[in-house]
Amino acid sequence: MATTAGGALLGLFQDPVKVADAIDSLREAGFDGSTLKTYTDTPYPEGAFGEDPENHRLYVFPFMGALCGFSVGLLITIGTQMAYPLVTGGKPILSIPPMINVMYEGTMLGAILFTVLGIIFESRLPNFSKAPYDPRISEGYIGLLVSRAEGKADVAERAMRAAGAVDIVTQPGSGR
Amino acid sequence: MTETAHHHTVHTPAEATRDLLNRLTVTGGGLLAIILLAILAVAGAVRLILLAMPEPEPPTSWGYAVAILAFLMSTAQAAPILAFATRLAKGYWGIPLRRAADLLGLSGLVTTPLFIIILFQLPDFHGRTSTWNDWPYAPHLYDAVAICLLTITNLAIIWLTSVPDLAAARDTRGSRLASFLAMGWTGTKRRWNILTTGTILLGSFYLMWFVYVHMYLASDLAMALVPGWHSSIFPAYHAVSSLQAGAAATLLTLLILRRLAGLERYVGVDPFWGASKLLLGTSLLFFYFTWSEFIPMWYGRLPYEMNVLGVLMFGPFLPLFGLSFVLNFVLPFALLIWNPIRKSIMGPTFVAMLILTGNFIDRVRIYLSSWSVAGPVGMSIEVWPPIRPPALGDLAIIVGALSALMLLYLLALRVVPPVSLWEHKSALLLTVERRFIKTEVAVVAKPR
Amino acid sequence: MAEVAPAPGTVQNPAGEETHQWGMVIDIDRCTGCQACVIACQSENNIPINDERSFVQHRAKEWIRIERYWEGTFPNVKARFLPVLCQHCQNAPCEPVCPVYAIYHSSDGLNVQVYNRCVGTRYCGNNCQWNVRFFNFSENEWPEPLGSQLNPDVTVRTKGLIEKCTFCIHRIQRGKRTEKRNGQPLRDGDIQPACAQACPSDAIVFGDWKDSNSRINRLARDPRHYELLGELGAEPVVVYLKKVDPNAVETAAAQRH
Amino acid sequence: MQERRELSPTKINQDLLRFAFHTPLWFWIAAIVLGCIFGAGLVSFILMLIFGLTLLGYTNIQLWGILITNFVFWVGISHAGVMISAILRLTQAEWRRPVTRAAEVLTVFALATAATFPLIHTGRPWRVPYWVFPYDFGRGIFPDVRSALIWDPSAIFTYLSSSAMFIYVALVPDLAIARDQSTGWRRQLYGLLALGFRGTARQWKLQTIAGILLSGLILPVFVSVHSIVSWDFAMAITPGWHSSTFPPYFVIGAVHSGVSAVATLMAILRWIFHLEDYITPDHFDALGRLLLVVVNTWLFFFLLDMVFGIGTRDPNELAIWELRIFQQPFNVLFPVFFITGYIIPMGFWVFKKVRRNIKIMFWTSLIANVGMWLERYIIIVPAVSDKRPFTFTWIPVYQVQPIEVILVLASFALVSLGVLLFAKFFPIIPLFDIKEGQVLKQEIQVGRVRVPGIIRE
Repeated sequence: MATTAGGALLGLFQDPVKVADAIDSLREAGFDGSTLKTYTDTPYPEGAFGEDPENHRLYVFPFMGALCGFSVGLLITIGTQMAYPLVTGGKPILSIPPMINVMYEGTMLGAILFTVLGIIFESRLPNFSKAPYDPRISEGYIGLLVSRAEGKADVAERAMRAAGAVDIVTQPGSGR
Repeated sequence: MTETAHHHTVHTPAEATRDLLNRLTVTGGGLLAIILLAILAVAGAVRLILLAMPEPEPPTSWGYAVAILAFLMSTAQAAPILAFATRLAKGYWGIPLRRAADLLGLSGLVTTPLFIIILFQLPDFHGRTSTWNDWPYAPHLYDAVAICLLTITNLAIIWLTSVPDLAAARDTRGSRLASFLAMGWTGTKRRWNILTTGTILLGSFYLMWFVYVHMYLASDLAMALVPGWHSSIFPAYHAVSSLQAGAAATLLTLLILRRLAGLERYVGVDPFWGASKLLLGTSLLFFYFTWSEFIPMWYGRLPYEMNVLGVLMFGPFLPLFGLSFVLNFVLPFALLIWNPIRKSIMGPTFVAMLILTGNFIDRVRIYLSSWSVAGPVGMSIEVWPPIRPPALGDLAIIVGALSALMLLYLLALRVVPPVSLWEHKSALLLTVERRFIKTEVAVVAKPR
Repeated sequence: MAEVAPAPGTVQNPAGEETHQWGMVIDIDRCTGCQACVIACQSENNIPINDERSFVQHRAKEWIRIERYWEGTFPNVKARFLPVLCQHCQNAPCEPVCPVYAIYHSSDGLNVQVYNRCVGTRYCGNNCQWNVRFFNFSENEWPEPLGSQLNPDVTVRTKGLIEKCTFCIHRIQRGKRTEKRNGQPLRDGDIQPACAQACPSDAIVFGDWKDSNSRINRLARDPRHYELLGELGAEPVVVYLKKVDPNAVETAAAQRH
Repeated sequence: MQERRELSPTKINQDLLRFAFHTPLWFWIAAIVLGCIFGAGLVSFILMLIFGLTLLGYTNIQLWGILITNFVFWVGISHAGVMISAILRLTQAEWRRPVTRAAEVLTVFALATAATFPLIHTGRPWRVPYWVFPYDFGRGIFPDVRSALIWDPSAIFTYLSSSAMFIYVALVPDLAIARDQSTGWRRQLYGLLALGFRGTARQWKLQTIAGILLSGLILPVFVSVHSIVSWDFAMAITPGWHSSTFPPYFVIGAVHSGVSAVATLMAILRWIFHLEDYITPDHFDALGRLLLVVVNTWLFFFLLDMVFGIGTRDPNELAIWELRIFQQPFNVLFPVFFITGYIIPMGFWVFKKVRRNIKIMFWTSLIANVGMWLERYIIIVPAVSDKRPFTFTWIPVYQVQPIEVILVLASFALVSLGVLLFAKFFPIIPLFDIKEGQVLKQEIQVGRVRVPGIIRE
């Protein structure tokens, strides 16, 4: 049967256990774990389908962000006080305690901003891919995407149907 | 599906009962320790009486005695609140540390007499700005009553939460004392309900008395003695830093029990992991409250408040302030933001030791300084008092108080098991590891 | 600070060491409460006329005002008067709370309000314990022909900003200019704000704390000296001299028994 | 402790996306009414621009009043979001699932509304840029970081942008669901916003971590915001304001009013969107128990502030407290505030029956917020109306002008309108979170009874 350019096809399941079985049999059929992706409409406990473990470097981002935010805060607070050296209330020209308040906010803003960017980046978004997709996934169906299946498409399809796929989608998704 | 008990403890309730109850026998080393501690405690008590009885010495010589009092009240006597919190939140992770924390409350038996003695060393309150506007018998009567209630409440908690274990001891080992204390307990449904509700009620009472006592410990034994010091956040700071130190004290005790009493099967990494999050949060709160006290004074530049800053933070006591700031906030924060450190047994315990040290230094800073200026009454302090190094007598009191606490603890461990047996069993019932599709997950059930 | 005079050193001057530290001494004993200073200030500094409505609304603007206190009970009742104006504190509470540097402490010890920069958060007004800062709730207007007698040296403030006593800074500036032009230093009393100039009983004296034998320094050595709300540690540069109570001894004795 | 309901994903989609796809008549009516009230506020702001602040009831020493009170009130409400979602996420409280997003949305709109008040409250709003940003390098005119009014915008900006980003991150999966369920321009819009999210294992893993991590990061911001707001007052040496306990006192008060506001909001959502299956009495029970802890902590700090304020025996401080409690008009407001702010909530919420009765919870939480609004008024207004004893400043009557009332009402309208519009275009209840709860729920057999349990990672 005709598969998409990427040679990807998507199996739709209703029972999570069957997805796990499908992944097993696909592995036996010689599909590398990295080519198998599950689509769900809600998080399942990690490794529930026996998929490959995902590792990420999200924890680096907040620290980078905090560093940037802190230095920006430092620059602004020191800069404004130094560039316009006026005495107010007999306080020193470079008053540390007020700076700490502002720098704190800067640090936290940087950390959070970078974390959000990190989340989007690490989840590989935005990604308007043309790989097969089916709206039914948002209704509780579980999709199993087999990518790079050129030539072995029918093998994959048979494996998934055997495992209990209710449907196989091959036409490319709309991207969005 | 296969079900196995969670909590690193692959054993049946019956095993746990037998195992834990067999630890209630006195060993040789234990006896030796008890005798040694008793001697030290008596020495401390003698020194204290000498200091108080013949002709009371001036307040300035009481700084360290007050400091150790505040230290015990902020660490050991704060621990039961941790147990209460985990009971209130139905947090299973806290079960292994509840008994250890509750027993630390026995320090009330040490602090109560100490507190009352010290109350009568207070200089005349007339002309000082205290929250008691010359009430009759203030503050002595009310503070004394409050701390007595605190201690009694804790004893009640210890008794109530150990009744089922005592009953078990009665049934399995036929211990006389246990059977007397168990008061004929049998685990009927009604009694279990009373037990659980009563524990929560007593816990909330304990929290209330704790906050009240610390409010007046801070205001009568410290703030009232320093002219111009009325920062309304200080009592809250005192209570919060005490919660931090209380959690720390619990962890340290828990580790020692784990090692000495061989509780590896019962005390896993969970209590340390869970409590480490509390330590992290409270160390942030430590900074928050310190900062909130400092910055209005610094900003307002009112002469008498600058004076207070000088006496407490930036005068001769700066080293102590800086040290406690590092030990109570900087290091705990820097260490505990890392999950690998949090999710270990040694990591949180190490941080706990830092915090305990820091808390002691902090209490010395607060009370030594404020009792050193206790003399003159007026809006201004001519000279910021210097740090007085502890004399031998002070050390005797400090060591005596600590060893008295340990003594009580050891004695208590002869009567009740170091881990709350019945709560441990309930956890065995309600947490299981289960197979979910392809992976092992922990399932936690919380009865309504 | 020294006995009375605020030590100039307490304020760092980025603009370098200043030769002047302006200040004022007000002798309550001499004050008759005649309000001449108030009127002089009003006309000198283009302060709008306070009509009845503005008083009712508590929005009257008096850069210098006469506080009046009644002592004793009728019939033997005494009136005490206390002229209050901006104290130009060296640790002014109003200064650091301004988010836009609209208030700063000038190098010659003045608490300067920069009308251009003021956005009108009014925090300074909240934090001034002497209540000498005034907010322009609406545009200032003068009934004709008073509009044509406005002082050209002083700006007319628009609505929505805070204004206050400047120690007649325009006169100080003029004095400095003449000092520069003539080359010889100012003599004590060359510069006089409107209130001091107008005071018939010479109760208000303006001068330079740096000039050790200026009149204010001499007057301030008087044991009667005190600072208004001095306990706040704001270090005002305005020094008051207590009222002499002719029958203080009797009252003291009365209090003792 | 969740009531167990079997909800199929399809049903969840239909229930929670219905309002986003279909527009009932009442929406138009509500939107127009709220819009009109907001318009009135806009008009009165323009009047203030033209005639100056003479339209307000302020006096020469009563320089701050209702508008600042309202600012503090809304900042307080804005603490609902993080309180609920962050703390409950960190403690893995199961009942958080339907509550979080509504709370966060309330945060954002309340905070945005709050932020407008100091600006329209200034004498010359058109010069506000001088205040908030160091932009005028040419003339070297910068904000003065020594002022608490600079810490304030920085904190609010941080909090506002953080919680907005937080909402978006947690919204992406639901946008994906909405994309799949919708057609036409909606599909295009949601598809664009969803960034092509498809729910791979990796994406879900990061989504889960994001919830925890961002919560942990926003919590310190959340505490700092209201502390800094409180320092707007505590930094002043004005008696009654210069109190070091203000930061925690304000924060816990904010949590009190914020969580009460969430309870009110949940009740409203439940009624107008018929979410009986999602927002159950259990949630109000849990909210009520949380509020019990909060309200008593609040009482502790309130007493600290009062006891140690009076304990100073400083005559001016005492005068302020006397004014706050015994003098006109506060001798009326103070009891009202304490009864509505503490006694009524405490008295009602201790009873489980009441906590599980949604009507009563709605009204009591509303009343609690009346009390908290008055609390701010009583903290802020008296302190400046009698700062120091001068004859010039005998306590002036602060007559609240209609325009101030209109502005306050407009602020309420603005927040409600914002939440309503958000709910119109996006799911206000997180679908994927509800579905996760359905997936993770388990049971443990103990003897005869099956105890409801949940999977914990």
